[in-house]
Amino acid sequence: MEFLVGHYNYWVVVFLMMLGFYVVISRTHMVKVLVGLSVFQTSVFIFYISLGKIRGGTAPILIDGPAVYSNPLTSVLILTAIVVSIATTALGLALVVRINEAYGTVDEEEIDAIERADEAAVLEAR
Amino acid sequence: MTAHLPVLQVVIPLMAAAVCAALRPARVAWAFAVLVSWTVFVIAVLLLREVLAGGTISYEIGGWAAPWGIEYRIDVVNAFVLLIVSTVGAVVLPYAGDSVEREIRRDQIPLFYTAFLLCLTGLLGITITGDVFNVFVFLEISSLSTYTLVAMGRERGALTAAFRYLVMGSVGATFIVIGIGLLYSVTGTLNMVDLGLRLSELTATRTVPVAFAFLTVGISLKLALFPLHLWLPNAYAYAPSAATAFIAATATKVAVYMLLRFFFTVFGATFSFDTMQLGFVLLPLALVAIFSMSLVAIFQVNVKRMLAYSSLAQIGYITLGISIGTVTGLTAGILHLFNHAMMKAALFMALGCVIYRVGSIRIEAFHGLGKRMPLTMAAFVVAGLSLVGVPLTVGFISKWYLILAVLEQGWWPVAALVLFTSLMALVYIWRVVEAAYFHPSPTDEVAAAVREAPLSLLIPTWILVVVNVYFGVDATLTVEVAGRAAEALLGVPR
Amino acid sequence: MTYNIILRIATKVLCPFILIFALYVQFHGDYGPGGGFQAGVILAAAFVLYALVYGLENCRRVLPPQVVYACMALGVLIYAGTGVVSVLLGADFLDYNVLAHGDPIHGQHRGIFWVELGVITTVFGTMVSIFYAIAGRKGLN
Amino acid sequence: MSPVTAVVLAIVVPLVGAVAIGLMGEERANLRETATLVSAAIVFGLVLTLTPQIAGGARPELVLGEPLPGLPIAFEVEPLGLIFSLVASSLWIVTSIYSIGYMRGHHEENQTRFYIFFAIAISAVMGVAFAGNLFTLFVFYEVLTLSTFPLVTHHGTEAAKRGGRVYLGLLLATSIFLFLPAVIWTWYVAGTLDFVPGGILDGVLSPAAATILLGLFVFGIGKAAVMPVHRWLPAAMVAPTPVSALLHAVAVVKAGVFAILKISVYIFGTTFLQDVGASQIFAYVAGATILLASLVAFTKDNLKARLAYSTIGQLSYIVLGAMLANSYGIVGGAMHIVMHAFGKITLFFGAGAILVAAHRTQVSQLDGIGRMMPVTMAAFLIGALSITGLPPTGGTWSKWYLALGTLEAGEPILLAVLMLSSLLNIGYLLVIPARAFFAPADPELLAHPVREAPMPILIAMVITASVSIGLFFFPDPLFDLVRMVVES
Repeated sequence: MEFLVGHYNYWVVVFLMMLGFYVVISRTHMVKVLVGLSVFQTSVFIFYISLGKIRGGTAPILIDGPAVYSNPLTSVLILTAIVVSIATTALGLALVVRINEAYGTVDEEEIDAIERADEAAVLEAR
Repeated sequence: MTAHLPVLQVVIPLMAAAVCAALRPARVAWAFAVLVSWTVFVIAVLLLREVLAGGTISYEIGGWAAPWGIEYRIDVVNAFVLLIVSTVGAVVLPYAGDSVEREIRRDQIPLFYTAFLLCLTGLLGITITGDVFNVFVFLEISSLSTYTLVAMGRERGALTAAFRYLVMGSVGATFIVIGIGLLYSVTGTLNMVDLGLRLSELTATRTVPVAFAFLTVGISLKLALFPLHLWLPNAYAYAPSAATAFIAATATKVAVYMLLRFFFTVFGATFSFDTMQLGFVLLPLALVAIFSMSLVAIFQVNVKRMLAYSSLAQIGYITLGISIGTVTGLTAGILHLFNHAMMKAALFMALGCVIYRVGSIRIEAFHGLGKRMPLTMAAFVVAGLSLVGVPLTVGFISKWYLILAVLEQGWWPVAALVLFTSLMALVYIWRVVEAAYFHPSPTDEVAAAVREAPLSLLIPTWILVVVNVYFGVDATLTVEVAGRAAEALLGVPR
Repeated sequence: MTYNIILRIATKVLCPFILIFALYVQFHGDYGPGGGFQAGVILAAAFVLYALVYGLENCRRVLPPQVVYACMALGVLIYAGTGVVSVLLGADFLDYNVLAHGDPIHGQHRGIFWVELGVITTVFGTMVSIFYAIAGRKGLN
Repeated sequence: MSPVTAVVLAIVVPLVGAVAIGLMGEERANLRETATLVSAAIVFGLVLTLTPQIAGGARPELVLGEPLPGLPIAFEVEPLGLIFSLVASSLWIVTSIYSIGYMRGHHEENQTRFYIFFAIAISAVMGVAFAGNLFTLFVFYEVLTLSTFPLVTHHGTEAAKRGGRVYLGLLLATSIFLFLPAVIWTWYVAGTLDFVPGGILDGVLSPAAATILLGLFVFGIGKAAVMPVHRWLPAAMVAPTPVSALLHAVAVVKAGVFAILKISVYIFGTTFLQDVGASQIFAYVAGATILLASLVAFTKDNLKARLAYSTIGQLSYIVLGAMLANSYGIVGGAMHIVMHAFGKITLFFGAGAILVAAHRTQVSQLDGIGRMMPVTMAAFLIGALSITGLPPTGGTWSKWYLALGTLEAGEPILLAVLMLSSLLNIGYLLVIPARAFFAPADPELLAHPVREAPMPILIAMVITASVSIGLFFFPDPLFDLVRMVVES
């Protein structure tokens, strides 16, 4: 029980991570894949931040007298990672928009079908 | 100023990328990017010289001392990789000028160079930094710009290829972050050397093997190691020629470098190879990659995709060298890092010439090109022979060391497989050669108009071909550097 | 939303405050929670809100895309430029101590100020340009 | 001129010649042919200047560069290499003369390309001949394979493509798959690849390992065409006749057997081979190849194909000599390189002459043709005699020593093989000129009489045929050189 409750932050992280990862690999709709990817990445952010958090610790700002600080570094790192994640999601969405314009669909299986038809047409033409 | 070379190596292309976005017309942006790539190349050469003469260089960003601040740390290993990346950049960018104009919409061209320079920044950054989180940041810079480059390809397939690459790449990068986080949680440091010291004292913790596993899988995804390679063939096939030449020659190489860094500097060879038995994981994967990807390459009709599969096989050779875990094995791996970068860049650039004139890279498009584009096809043949591993080319040097390393272990069947797959490389290269030299040209007007590619494309291609031959005839430098790099990684005193 | 008067007025009232808040977050970043990332996003939010209510065209007139793109590049240049200046002054890259002559603490302040300025510029530019790029496509409006 | 300079020039001059040929191009065909002949003459002259020095015991050495640390591209001239280079360079002149007649008479396309790659191939042959270590030999061996590929596929037809594929595939496959590992293995156990009299492997290899390694070499050197890696040779018959002459008499196949001789003498060392008995099994393989190739040659009606199988058999004579690993065997093998070169090139020249003048390719079409082409068929007869090993031709001597070699090794079976094979040679080779002169003429031939081949072709044939006869009467200089190999 101690194991389960004491590491509850890990359970949250693992649950979100698996959830996101499952969506990434199981969905064919591209937007859903991106959603899954975001959840997957977010789980890592929580993981990092919970690493640095000390129960009862304050923000690491200089005050008089001794104090318990949470580790600020993990938050700083994750700030960077969040920016990266936003950039990835944005780029992904931009690609999805253009894919929609090019193929008329954002479903990977349908796109594969279109590609196969194209290839067959090329072979036919020869 | 020489003291600041390490940071300039990264900052110059970074700032240049920002400037490049604002430059119009496209030609100006191109000229600027070329200038930058040459500067970067010169810096890499100076750094390598300095490292060879004076040993490891350490540079502290912001004046914060090493374990706390971000440190740029350059030893023989990454100086060599820096040289590989910047050489390819310096050769491909001049080539890009004409090639890109043919393949990318005019108003997007400055953006192309911006993405290109950002990619260069990211790859150089991954290589130069001594801080594991910094590795992730630069990794994402290079990956995001690579996705953009791939998406700029002419066909709509480029978009799906880029999207899939993005998803796979992000998953890989996230795995790497998880691994780094776990390492940080047990050691409280992000500096590679510091991590290496502290991890060597930690033995009985479950976190370290988990971190090792996450990092291995994450990097293998970026490396396109079988069976995590599915994103690569389409990404290479659909990207614009100049981008393919650059990415194929550098991106996976830098991923290999990351693998080396984490296995040997951070975790240490003892942990990686004795505790985690890495060799037994990598070796079968590498062998399967070498064989199956060579086999798949033989049956491709799209020559660019064929070379992409061949790249996957070549990555197998590199990981094979690493998985042996001896000095000779690592030397072979690192040597092939350089050699494969040179031959693949040359091959993809030759393909770019064909796209420029013919517009297609399906195997039928090569019919009769031996006569119409003699110099391009000659470049393709020489670089292709290098890929096969014919003597007097760099490919032979790689094969020689790889087989030597395998024989040292007494693994006869592996040596046989390596040799057999060289023959498979011969088969797929020869399909193109036969199409070019023995099939008559099509007689329609389009084909009749095909001429030799312009000099602006041919000269950079041939520079790489000459490099292929030069370092095949006199490999003293590359072998020496690769050998020293291997010794440095394994901590063998010299 | 052209005729929704409450939203229009509310936006008109809110936008200046959002802008001010962004600047507060930016400049208070030296002393308390805050900084360029957050400020940049808040700044961008003001324009996104404006565009949502008053239409993309009006927003583009206020904030032309070229300016947005320039911001993205400019911010990177400011950031890296700060580092280059410290190199030129003889210290390591991004070593702020030398930025104010002989006064390291003051130098740190200056360094952080410029770096954060670079960050807000880029983040703002990026956010708005993502919005422009995706919102401005044909067939989506 | 210092001998070292001569060595370098012998390799470089053909390359320079290739460039010059390329510059002349199709438009200035006469100048182009002059360039070929001049560079051929220069190379032969250079090799000739080396001859007295080598015979006097000098061994000029030269290091060109170090592709891999400890593995230089190095040259060292010794008698065996000198013999090979003499044969190759002298026959390059003759083949060039012949090619001019053949290519023009046959109105071939892409003649410039032909002469360029011909010159490059000769340069590679010189590299093989003068190689100072196994690595250098391997490198030039591969260059030779690649540079002759465009010659084999010269016609560019579907058949040429197929032949070329087999040619390149088999030669590269064996060299990469067997030869290269053998080289690396040698380097791994011996720590050197230098050619040292007495060998470098003594004491570092067990008998079983030595046998395997020797096997890798014998079959890895595909150019020696030991069965079952002989298939490339008939496949390469699609090439124009001068190429066949070059490939089957001089450059390619001789590079193969030369490499095997060199390896057995300077890498393994004959003493080591005899002590561990590693080579005996391959002597039998060579013997089997001799017999089988002769039998297959019987079944071939196509003249060039018959000659190809004859070549396979004759090459195995040389391999057999090397594998006997005693002084008679080595002497016989080395001499047979020369004898077979002149004999076989005469035969191929003859085949080409018949093709150019009479447009005939099958043996069965040649009845009575000797009366219309007397010079050609006379030369053919001399070539056939030399290959069979009958006086008054040079082939007599090499077969004589080979037979002595089998006796010394105590291998009566192999002696029987040699004798039987000579009988078979008479059956499939000598029968051709015999029928050409004495059989009643083909009715079609009477209806459309043919004339002698063009003059350059005849000149070339007469030269090579007379050398074959000359070698019977004056074998001493050659014998002295060969003896140095054995005694060193």
